[in-house]
Amino acid sequence: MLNAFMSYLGSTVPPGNADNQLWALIYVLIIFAGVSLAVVAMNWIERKALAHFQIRLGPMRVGPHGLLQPIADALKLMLKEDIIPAQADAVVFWVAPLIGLLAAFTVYTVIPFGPSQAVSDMNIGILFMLGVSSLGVLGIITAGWASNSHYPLIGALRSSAQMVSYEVAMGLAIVSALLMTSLNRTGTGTLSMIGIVEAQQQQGVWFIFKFFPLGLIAFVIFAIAMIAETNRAPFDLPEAESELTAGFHTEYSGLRWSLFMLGEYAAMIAVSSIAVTLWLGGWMRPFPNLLTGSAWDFIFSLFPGLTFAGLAAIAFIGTARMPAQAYFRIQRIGLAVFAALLGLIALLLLAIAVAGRTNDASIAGRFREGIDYVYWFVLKVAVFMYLFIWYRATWPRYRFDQLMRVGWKVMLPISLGVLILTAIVGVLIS
Amino acid sequence: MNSVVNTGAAPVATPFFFYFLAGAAIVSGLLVITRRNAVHSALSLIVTLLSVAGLYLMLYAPFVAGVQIIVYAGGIMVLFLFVIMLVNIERSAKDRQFNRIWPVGLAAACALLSLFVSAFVKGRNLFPDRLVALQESSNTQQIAAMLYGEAGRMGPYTFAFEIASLLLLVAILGAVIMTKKKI
Amino acid sequence: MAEESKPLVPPTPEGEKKPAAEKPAAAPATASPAAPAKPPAPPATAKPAAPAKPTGPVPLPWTSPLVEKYRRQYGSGIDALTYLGQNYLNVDRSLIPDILRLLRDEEQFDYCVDITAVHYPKRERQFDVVWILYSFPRNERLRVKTQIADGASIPSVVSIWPTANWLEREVYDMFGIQFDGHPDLKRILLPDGWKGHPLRKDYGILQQDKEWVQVNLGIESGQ
Amino acid sequence: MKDSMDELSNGAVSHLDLETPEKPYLDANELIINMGPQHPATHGVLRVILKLDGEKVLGTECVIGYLHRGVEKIAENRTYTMFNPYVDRMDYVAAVSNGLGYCEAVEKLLNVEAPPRAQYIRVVLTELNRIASHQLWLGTHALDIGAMTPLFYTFRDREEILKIFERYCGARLTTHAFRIGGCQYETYAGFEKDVKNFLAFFPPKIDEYEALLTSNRIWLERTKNVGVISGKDCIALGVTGPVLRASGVKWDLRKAQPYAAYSKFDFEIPVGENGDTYDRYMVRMIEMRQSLRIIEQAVNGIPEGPIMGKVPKVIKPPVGEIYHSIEAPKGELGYFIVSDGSTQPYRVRVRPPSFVNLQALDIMVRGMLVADVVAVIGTLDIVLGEVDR
Repeated sequence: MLNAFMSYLGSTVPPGNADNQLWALIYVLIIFAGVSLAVVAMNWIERKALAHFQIRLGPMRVGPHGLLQPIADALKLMLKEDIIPAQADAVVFWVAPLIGLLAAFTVYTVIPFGPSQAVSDMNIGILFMLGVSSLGVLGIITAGWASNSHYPLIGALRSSAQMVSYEVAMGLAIVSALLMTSLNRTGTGTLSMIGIVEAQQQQGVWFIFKFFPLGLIAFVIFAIAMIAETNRAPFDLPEAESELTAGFHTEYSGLRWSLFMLGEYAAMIAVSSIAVTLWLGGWMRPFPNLLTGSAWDFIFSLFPGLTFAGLAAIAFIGTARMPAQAYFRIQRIGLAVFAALLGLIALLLLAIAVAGRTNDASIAGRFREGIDYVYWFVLKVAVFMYLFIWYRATWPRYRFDQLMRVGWKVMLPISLGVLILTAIVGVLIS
Repeated sequence: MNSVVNTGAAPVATPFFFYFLAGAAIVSGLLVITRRNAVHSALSLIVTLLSVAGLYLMLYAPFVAGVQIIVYAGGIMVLFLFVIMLVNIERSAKDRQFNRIWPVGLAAACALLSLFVSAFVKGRNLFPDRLVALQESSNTQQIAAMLYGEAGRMGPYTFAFEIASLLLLVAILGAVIMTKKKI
Repeated sequence: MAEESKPLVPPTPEGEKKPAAEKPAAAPATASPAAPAKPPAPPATAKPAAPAKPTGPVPLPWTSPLVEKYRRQYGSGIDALTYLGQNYLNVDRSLIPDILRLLRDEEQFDYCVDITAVHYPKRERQFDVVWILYSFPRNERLRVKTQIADGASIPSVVSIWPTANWLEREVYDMFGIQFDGHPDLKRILLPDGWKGHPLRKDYGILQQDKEWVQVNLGIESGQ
Repeated sequence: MKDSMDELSNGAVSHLDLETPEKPYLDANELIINMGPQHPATHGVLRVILKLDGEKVLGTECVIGYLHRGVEKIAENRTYTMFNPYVDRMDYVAAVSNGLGYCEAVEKLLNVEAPPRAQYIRVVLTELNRIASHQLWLGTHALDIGAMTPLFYTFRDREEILKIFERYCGARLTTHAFRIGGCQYETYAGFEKDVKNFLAFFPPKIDEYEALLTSNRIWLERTKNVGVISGKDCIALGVTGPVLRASGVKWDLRKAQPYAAYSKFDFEIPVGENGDTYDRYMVRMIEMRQSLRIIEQAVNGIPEGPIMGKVPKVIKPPVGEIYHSIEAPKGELGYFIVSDGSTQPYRVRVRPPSFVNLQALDIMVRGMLVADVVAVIGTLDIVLGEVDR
């Protein structure tokens, strides 16, 4: 059994395409758990980062520096009374959060964390992702309608108009990136997510820098549209707190509400992954074509371990800086254990990097390679996640007509122009 | 139905998925026309469209499946729901869904069914016995060749495609003129 | 008219003493004798002292071109006084809409600061209605007062100063004074079903409170 | 509701330019939305009934009174001194201003004046309070428009003012800082130093707020041409304070009819041009800076002397009535006090700026969007404690 798995680790095709449904299923579970964990972590990071933007501490009570806060939140949400309003359409009310959640998680089946670290390499990967993520809006609409209340209804109307509008600009920006994949000898591009990253590798440039500044503009359009798609500030009109109390999920509480949140954060990670895949070279480490050779490979493979070592160091410093009072003793111990855990992970990663430095065919080598891919991918996605928080702390909210105007009158023409220019430049060059 | 020849991956439980998707499409299709609540009908229609998209996938037409999801389930149905949500559901739910011309509708449905059956029976030898194994990776390209042509030649549907897009443009302009008093 | 209202406007100590004296009499009548003994106590002690010191500044007659002009026009219906440097007109009720409109249109009193009322239950015309006006061009304040009887109505000035809308509603809410021609005269601060008008001097707070707790909480008294 | 609005738009207020939004072309049902009294952006327990066409506001009706405590009735059952703390509870974010208005009104009725030292201390504290009030307004206003962070910045800096209040009189919010005839307390040792520290501390903080908002594109789009009201309409509706000044009327009671020691200080009245939300924002931001100017002059010139004027132990004004108003952070705050010669006021009428300003909400949001309603409620800077009293 172990050997079977290990053989798949070394396989060059994604699990779904590797003729082994069991392995694909396990992979799906791993990704599901990983994304859920990422959402939980994101929850904590957002609260802490937002708090620090706003000169406050954020959660500090549950666990050292509030580390256990997400768990406490999850428990609270699960134990809360599940309320379905009397006048609501119960079935639709019940289904709505699931639609959003399913749509957000289904996208992950095509996201490549590495050349073979994906559930499947679908031929129409990016198209599939666009389609599925466009289904997410159905969850919001049905939630807003089923609540049978005015605020959710207005929130739902806003979100459907918003998502449909921004999908257009988003799609055009994606197409201009897809055009770039066809700049090869055969002249055929690809819709496959893995193919897109490999095209960037072949052309030796991230698409964000391709045909400068065309790639950059397309990327910026996508980066704006993806905030609108995930209903985050400054485009968080569907749930605009100060206007619509909570928008489409005003009537939701407890577990159902947390499903919406889970879906929202999962969608955030998903769209960030798409941006990374399309423009930022996906799983590739910086300069894979320039800084070649096993020495460079080794240096870059140290990064995951060093990152965790850095995190462990921060945690240790935090432990040392805790007030030396009896009240904080448990928190101190907890933070120290957490730091030690991070340190252990760092050691493990470094050990793998060192063990796998020579032989790429060995198990350690495969592990090292896989960790490398996932690390760089996650790092790039994490930058986007941080940006999401930063935007939220900085900007006021757009008004609905302004949002529409930006979507249709600014983003759409620009993305169309970029698409046409990209096509022209591409034809001229090839 | 397990007649699909495959080059790369071996699909799992193909008959199961076929019957599952077909059943889902039929049941939800029936729900579309029987539900009194328009939103429920629309949601059922979305299930139908998704099931059909699944069937396209089984026919090795992933591009069509993807477009089906994006355009119909994601785009058009959202707009449908958008409109339906504003309709007074309570009133429309009370209206009789099957009005007096239902015999005409039934007759039309029967005629259509018999047309399908006769086409299937008479043209039996026109349908391939088994699906030709399509190169999955070239599916998208083949569609492009059909629609836009290849290597300087017009494809068989280029003209129709362009005409259709012109028609849509006219529809867009019409919608703008209808809703805006002054442009 | 003027002779009748004149003694009422700068309320004489005698006239003023009565409401104060009336209060302790009214409260025990409405509330239980034991509980409300305290609140009315201070006025009871203050009462003998009040008439003993009728000193202090007295409202003086006030003349100005403005007053002369309107007095010529309307005769004795207008009484102009000044107290502590603040001018006010005491106007007969029948002249109210005209005077106020002229004050805005001719004298540039373009800003109606406030509308309020004062209740003197012992008087024949129980209510003083007060308009506090201000003129931006003249940087000058002016109060216009009139006296009306309980149940009598008074013309609304919403058409003169739109700001009067809510202010008149509040006066109606608190005193029960009707404003004729007000677009939407209903209670503003108190709930629609409220009984009585609280700023009238004969409004029993304790009585009202007791009734409320008896009906809504089912207890004898909340005090 | 409909009747009242029709009345408003026809004849009754003919000189007010009340434009009725054009009828929707497609037949759409009007949506009635009940905003409040439990709503994150209504600054308390304001309830606004919105009549919407889609997102467009066709009309509003304010339902107020949820916080009504009968302050005016309470006054009739308390002595003049006993009533003094109650006024702090009206506009609870500008308690010092409330107290100043009340004390000055009673002093006027008594025909006494507070000694110069008290006057200066009053000015310092009142202007500090104006800054605190504007800070609270800025934070909540920005939060309503979706910018979370300024709220925390303003609260951090407001803390410095509240600390001064706390050291001066022991209370942070409902200060009860003044007495009839002067000040409640002599300044504590280091009062002047604290105030001067604040004078040095605060200007960079205003710059910080402005860096976040003033030239922020989204902020500009959300506030420019939103909730426009002309100076004429402001006057007709009795709107005062920064809202009036942002509409181009240069009128500030501190200059027009100076009270306390304001005539001795040199400061400017900021005036806007368009009367939109952005102008009101700018006017208040400049007002904070001007308040700093006043505080600086006042704190440097606090004279020596007593802090209490010659006021009898038992306050018993002669029979008469008085109206006195001051420029509170939100507009003209007036007290109309009728005395019957006893120790209790016969009638105290408060002319609350928030109450009168709130009336302008309807014409400011007609034809705008739901999001603008929130912005306009924020920009009017109402405190429900004062609206409902």
